[in-house]
Amino acid sequence: MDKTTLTFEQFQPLIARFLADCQWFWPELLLIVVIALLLLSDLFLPRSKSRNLFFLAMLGTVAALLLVAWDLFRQTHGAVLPKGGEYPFPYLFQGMVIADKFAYFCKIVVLAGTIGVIAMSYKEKRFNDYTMGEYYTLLLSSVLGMLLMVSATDMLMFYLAMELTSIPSYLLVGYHRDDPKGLEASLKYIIYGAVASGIMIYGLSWIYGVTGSLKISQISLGHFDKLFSGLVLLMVFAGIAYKISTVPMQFWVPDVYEGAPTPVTAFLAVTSKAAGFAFLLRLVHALRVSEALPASLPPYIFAFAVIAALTMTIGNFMALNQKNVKRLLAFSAIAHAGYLMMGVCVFSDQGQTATLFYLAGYMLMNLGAFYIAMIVANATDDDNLTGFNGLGTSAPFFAGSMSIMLFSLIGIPPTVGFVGKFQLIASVLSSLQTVPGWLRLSLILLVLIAVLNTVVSLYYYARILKAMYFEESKHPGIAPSALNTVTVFVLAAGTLGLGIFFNWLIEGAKGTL
Amino acid sequence: MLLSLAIFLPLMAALVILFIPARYKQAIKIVSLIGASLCFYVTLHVTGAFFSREPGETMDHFFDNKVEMTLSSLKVEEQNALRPILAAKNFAYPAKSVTLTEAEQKAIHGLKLDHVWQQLVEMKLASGVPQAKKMLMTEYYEWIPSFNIYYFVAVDGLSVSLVFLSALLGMLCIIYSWNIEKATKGFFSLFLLLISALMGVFLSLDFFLFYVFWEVVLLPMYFLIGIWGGPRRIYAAIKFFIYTLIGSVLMLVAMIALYYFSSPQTFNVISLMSLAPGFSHDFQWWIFLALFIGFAIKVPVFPFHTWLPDAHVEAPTPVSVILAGVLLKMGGYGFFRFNFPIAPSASQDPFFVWMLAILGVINIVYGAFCAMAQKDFKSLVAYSSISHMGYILLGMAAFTYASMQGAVLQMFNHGLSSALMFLLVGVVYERAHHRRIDDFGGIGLQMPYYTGIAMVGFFASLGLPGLNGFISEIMVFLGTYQGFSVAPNTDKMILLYIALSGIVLTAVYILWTIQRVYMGEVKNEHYKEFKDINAREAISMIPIAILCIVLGVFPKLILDVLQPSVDVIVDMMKMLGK
Amino acid sequence: MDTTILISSIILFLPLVAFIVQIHIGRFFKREGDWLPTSAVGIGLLLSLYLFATMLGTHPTEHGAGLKPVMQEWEWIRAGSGLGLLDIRFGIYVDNLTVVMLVVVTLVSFLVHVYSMGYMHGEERYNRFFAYLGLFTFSMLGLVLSSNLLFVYIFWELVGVCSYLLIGFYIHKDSAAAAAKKAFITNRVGDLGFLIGILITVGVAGSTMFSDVFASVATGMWDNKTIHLTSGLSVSLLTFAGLLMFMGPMGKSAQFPLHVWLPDAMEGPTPVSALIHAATMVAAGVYLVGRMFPFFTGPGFFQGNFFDSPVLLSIALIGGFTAIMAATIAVAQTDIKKVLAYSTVSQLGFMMIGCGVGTFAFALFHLFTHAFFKACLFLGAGSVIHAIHSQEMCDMGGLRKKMPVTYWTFLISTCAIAGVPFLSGFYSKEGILTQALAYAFYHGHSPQWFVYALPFIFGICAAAFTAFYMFRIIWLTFHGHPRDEHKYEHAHESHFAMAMPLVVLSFLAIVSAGILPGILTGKAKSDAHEAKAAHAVSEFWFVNYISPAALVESMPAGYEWVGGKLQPRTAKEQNFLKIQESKAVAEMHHCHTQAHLPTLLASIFVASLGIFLSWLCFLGPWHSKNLVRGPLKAYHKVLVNLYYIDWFYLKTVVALTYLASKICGWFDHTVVDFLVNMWGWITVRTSDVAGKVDYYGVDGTVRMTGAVTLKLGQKSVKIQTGRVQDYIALSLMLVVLVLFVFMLLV
Amino acid sequence: MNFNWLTDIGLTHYLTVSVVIFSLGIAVILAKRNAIAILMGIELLLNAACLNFVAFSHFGNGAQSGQVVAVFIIVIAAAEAAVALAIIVCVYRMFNLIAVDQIAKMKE
Repeated sequence: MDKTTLTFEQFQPLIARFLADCQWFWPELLLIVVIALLLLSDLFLPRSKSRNLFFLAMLGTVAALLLVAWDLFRQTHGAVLPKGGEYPFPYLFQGMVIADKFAYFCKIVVLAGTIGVIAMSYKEKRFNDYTMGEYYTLLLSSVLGMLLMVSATDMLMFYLAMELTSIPSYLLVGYHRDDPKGLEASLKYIIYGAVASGIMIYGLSWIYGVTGSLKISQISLGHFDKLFSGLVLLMVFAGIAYKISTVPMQFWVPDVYEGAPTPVTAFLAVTSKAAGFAFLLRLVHALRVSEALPASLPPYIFAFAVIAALTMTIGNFMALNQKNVKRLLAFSAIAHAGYLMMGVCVFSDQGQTATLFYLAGYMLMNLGAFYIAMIVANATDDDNLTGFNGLGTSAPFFAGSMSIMLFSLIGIPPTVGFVGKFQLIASVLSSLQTVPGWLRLSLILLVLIAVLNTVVSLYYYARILKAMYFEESKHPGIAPSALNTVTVFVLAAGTLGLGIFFNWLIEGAKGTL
Repeated sequence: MLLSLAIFLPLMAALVILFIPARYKQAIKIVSLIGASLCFYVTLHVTGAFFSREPGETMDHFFDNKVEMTLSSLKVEEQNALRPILAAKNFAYPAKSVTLTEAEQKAIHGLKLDHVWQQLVEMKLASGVPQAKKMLMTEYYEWIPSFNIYYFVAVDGLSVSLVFLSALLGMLCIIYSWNIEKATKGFFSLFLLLISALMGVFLSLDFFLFYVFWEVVLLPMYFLIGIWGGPRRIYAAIKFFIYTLIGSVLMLVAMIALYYFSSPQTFNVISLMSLAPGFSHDFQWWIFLALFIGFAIKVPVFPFHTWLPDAHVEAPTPVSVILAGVLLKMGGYGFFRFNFPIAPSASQDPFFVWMLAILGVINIVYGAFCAMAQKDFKSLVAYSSISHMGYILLGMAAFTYASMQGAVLQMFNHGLSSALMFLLVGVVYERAHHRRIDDFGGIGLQMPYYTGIAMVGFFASLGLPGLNGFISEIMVFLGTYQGFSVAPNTDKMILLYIALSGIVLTAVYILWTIQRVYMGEVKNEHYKEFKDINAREAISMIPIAILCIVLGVFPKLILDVLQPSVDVIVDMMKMLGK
Repeated sequence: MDTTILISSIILFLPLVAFIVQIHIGRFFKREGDWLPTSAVGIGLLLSLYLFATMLGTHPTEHGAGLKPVMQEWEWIRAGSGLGLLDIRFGIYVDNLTVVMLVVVTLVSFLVHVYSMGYMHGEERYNRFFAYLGLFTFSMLGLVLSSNLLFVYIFWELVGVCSYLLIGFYIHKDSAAAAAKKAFITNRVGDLGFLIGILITVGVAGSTMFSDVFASVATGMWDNKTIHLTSGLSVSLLTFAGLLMFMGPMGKSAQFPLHVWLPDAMEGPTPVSALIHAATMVAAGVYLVGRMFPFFTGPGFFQGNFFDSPVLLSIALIGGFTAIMAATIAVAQTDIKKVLAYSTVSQLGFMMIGCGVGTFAFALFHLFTHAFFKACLFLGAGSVIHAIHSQEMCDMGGLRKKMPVTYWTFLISTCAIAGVPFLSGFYSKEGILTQALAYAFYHGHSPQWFVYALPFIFGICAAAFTAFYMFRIIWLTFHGHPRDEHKYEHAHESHFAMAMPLVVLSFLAIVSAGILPGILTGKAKSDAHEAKAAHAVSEFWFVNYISPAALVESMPAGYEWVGGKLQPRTAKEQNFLKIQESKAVAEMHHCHTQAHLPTLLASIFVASLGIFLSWLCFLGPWHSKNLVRGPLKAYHKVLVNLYYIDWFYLKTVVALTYLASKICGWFDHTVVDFLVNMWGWITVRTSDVAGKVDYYGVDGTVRMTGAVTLKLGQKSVKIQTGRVQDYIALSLMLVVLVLFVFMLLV
Repeated sequence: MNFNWLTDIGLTHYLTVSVVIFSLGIAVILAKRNAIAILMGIELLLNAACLNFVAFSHFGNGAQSGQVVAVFIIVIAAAEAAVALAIIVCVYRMFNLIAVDQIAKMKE
């Protein structure tokens, strides 16, 4: 077994390259430091003070976000780039991780979402009697996992990143130890998640076996038997689908979203979905670029289109009769995953920019919706829709911003939701010209299904509007708090503003191609 | 600058109102009145341009200068790269498509001038279109370059009448709703938002901008009906919302398909008109159908009309005045601005001509019969609106100068007469707090001055000569007869005769209502002490009544405004027809 | 601006100004502003009399006596250009016929204004009544003066609305409201036909001007155009348009199928009945037939042959049948105003016979004379009603001594209408009957000669019945012993304001045809010889001025667009508007002279028979034997129920419309209301109950789609069982499903 | 040269064994009611994947990275097991039963 053993000389350039690569890894490193600090501080701080660990966590995330922005700025303005090693610059650490514009865009989205989630966690009433140290540690480690997942170009790295994201979130879901719903949710979540990642890694093993390497760019299953390549890719997709909650693996979503504390639900709904879609987009891009598959793309397009259609329809129809607000927003999250899948399924650059744009927009509006749902739940201790009754009169600001969020979720023009959905439909319609005949019909059908789902979705979103504005009932009113008002204002202004001046975001998303 | 002012003035007033604390009700009302009247004042200026000798720069000059300006702002070598290519292309009216050869593509891409080229082509195409010669006060700013979306706003005869109508009715409704006490701040800000969205719909010429304003109209209406409405208001509000949303999502798909299938991909409606003949017939067919359904729901055409009676019965009076007066015209306006110019060969397709004619006749006759069967005063007026909108469809099916102009005039006239009728119903509702027609009686004696105006309102909608309803009806009939006596569609003449029976049916249900409400014995004592209309109601009703009479006696006033822009649509179609 | 045009526009717009001022601030003037409209119409009357005098005074040229027609036009609606041009112009056209009609309208309207000052004194909405009268006069004058068929239609409808307002004046009376509605809707049905006629004419002639319409008939634009209604039957377009256009006059002048509104219109105050149902509104129909006579006759008109047009034949038959039917009904009525109403319908039938058989001149002459004595009758009846406060003849009786002035004026007018010789009614009715008999002789040899004889037969019988029921009124109201003592004491002669019009009208009833022709004809004959007038000069002044030739020949050429401005068309020689002599004219002249004597004798005999019979039944020996209960019971019952026509309409047309509206209302509410009714909580709860299929049926397709969607939503949520293992199983199943789909396609 | 299935253990044998283990894992997860049994099933899945990686890295032309992945999988399996057991303990303390199909209060 004469596998080459590396001599020190050969080893030295690798270390140099490794150290150079670390220059581009600051946000993640900073997070690791913050996580460590959080763990340590938890030991010293008394239970009552653990709440203000919030500031440390928030500081860390904001710093990470700034670092990402700084890296992006540096990269485009002639910073010294690490050389040597078989993988050119954007690939760091032997091609495991990449630091291209796509990764930076997604990192910004993930980190921005996390800032919102952290703000929510600070205000969540039920966290008052829990030590928050572990909470923030788990949260930030999960975020670290997402940052890696977003920039992973190696299937192994993706698997590790997914596990690093999932495992802390299992615990986060069950953080309220004395809440039966929470525990039940986390039990289901861990079992379901473990099975999904098990299936995925099994699929990956087959891909590794057949192609010899786990690098995404080398995945080419074109010349294999159709059944085998279809099954293997589907098993891998099963793992990703669990993360982004589309059709085959979306059954866990309602129970976990309802059971988990609201900040964690928001975290799962927004950031982990964004990371999942980011990797799926990268995978789809790799499949499209590697010449092995382009000839046989249409069946994949059709398969993803079917998945998109099924996800949308199931999400919207199941949401029709929901009483619990979080469960309703869970199904709406599934539905939105369906809309996002529409962008992915066309395998085109236009599709990718549309999906990224919608991810950013979705983060804003969904975070806002969950935030206000949490505030209302805190004020009225009633998780159901009836909690919203009479909000219009008692808290007009929050009711107004909730309406903006809901209109954006439905896809009514002046909001970012509409612009996102407009681009998704545009990407599907623009791909009509380059697609064979039989597929053109099914894509038109997909667009019609999406359009009809918008109308169906109007019904259950409008039920919240009905509760807020048309029901005459005594609403206790919401305790004024600076953080709440500021965050909700930022989110609402973002949703509305992006609805009108969204050209810069499109350019940003286009830049990631 | 005038048009943007007209659109955003009410919006600014709405924002100002948001900052006034809710308890200063009077201040809120005054601010909203100022906002609405300012907007009306600006609209008067805009309409004035159409009557003055030198109406100002038309759109084709505007675009020619803009093309020169953008070209001169480029660097020299870019200019002499672009000018020859620009000169080579053909931008005359039915310029089916403008494509670049491989070499030109590379050259432009090399100089990173793609976006500028796209803008130049769009402007050249737009200035070639005959309709551009009739458009005034053009404003053209870049909004979203990556999707070639521009803030493109202009006005011509067709839109100025509807803009004037919405500004006038907006102001009058604000005066009329002076006594709204429930959440006045919310009511007035939503109402002003509604007015500015309506102005936007009628003035915008970029499909995306039009669609944004089209949907923005939906939001305030949902809340206005839902919060301040009658007993079944929630049902009516959601029904209205869902109906219109179905229509507008179909429009969204059509809009995007148009964007991707037009060769220099554009949302600019005017340049789409120039590219429209290039689309294949069945593509135009599907686009026409999608747009038709979207607009038909708003007009309301027969199968999609069931939201209108519910929305009207439940909406508060000022809202249902705006709903009947202006919102129904958005659909009609859409046909003239989008359906015909952008899908020309599909609009001559016998299937659609038959469909328009038949649906128009059904609207007239079925609407009249349903109106007869109504117990509620407001739903009777709602069904009469459905019946009157049938004339517009008939006019469009005939597609002659007179019938098209009659249809456009019918939109304006029906706006006035139905707004007046709803105000009348509102006045009676405020006193009697119910709208069951059979329980009224003998109001004529109690409130003579009110009954006088009511007579003008009801007889205007009856189509009595000397009032505005008659002018548009007679033009539609004359035009349709001319249209249907020509070879291809002579067998539609029977439809015209059935439609003509409409004038008798309208007379029946209106006179029957007048008899039951205004004439006869006073049924219950409570009505004895009804006071006649007070200042607030009078101010909001009398201008409309005067307009009805003036336009009835002297229609030249508005026909000179409408004629150039409606005739140009028909000429464009005829030019393509050959 | 020509002087006659200026004068006529003043006559036209004065009442309109009076209406506008009166309606707004009338009640603040003294005597509630009744003097304003009256003076406006008075000035109008004076100006019309001035025009009338100029007409009579003009020297008869070879074109014919009377004014030289003048026209002035202004632009109203322009749409489109080139082939699709629609150009409607408002215009005033004045010729002999217009001047005569101006006089009739303004005179009667003025007298009614004066009369209603007295009659309506103390009424609640007094000023508003005078405002409506002003508007009515304006629209009537507009109708007569306009040069454009469409504007005739516009003023036609305005007159309809004024009659609606006036009939419904007693706003608190339910019956008045119903009558007003009935009048307007029946008129509207007539107008529908008129409108379709106009549409067809515009389609063929290209414009609505009278000159262009007649030109199109003359130059043969209508010749080969036919319209095939059902598979077999195809009718010439001109006849079809003519019949449709005649529907307008049928509605307005209450001819047979559309006459049901006139008796109910008696709900309005009596001056209104007099104004509307004696002189003016009903005359509009006859005026239109007169004005459009060349159109109704067709191309034959320009060869002088007015006797072969199917349209005119049907006009004559309808007119005849209306005359006889209305006359018979009048016999059985007890309400004095109802009798007069039916007598008007019958007299209008007469005029239609006149037009139908070809002498529209005598028809208009009869209109002219009828206006006066019928107005006098109505106003007389009004003063009787005003005196004894009841319209039923059974309350009256023996009022002769109490109300001498009313009695004598009433008697004169009754003789005039009954056709007693040497009174105006006799001459005009006799003229029509002679022409009807001549028409019968002219078509004597054709196979269906009986059909052509019908107008004359109807005419004679109607004349008989007219005499009978008119004198019945005289006997029942003025003679015999008073049936109601209380009312008899109370009766008194009406004061001057009401009596003066009666006297004037009765004087005109005598003079308007009888003596006048004697004076004028003499002069007319001499002038004619001097000017070698080609047309036969008849002894009646009226006929010289209103002849077919005068109607058409010197019609001005109208206006045209020259460089965006309206200029009068250069009067190039319009030879096609001349009436060439032809064989038919000579033949008819022969029949006419042949028919002259027999009709004279027949009409005198018939009139006296009618008078004698009515004396016999109501004052003479048969007075006691109440015939009504006895042998004539069945006929009486039929007549009282107005031949059950009203009942028939109620059962068919009205019931059908009501039923149709009920069906549409239900259909709309349940079946078509198919919006996605997701909001219906009720549907969610009840839809759970299996087997509720009927509920969906009733609930309408909308609510069903709504309910189905909700049901779907409910059922699909059930797969979230809450157990993790089910989730994993389902997921794996879905993975396999997607794989299967993927395999299926590739 | 004859290739005797029984004697020459090749790549296919490992793959068949891993497929068998994988399907057993799935069967256990779906069949057992006890949460801990399900955990065992999950472990089986991960081990099957591990086996595959090692087999491919040995027989396949790939570099030794297969075994590196196997090590990672083992580590992650351990982490997952730890967290799962922690949650199961809490669940037991709350519901004092860990029959997965009974802990299902949150449904439709």
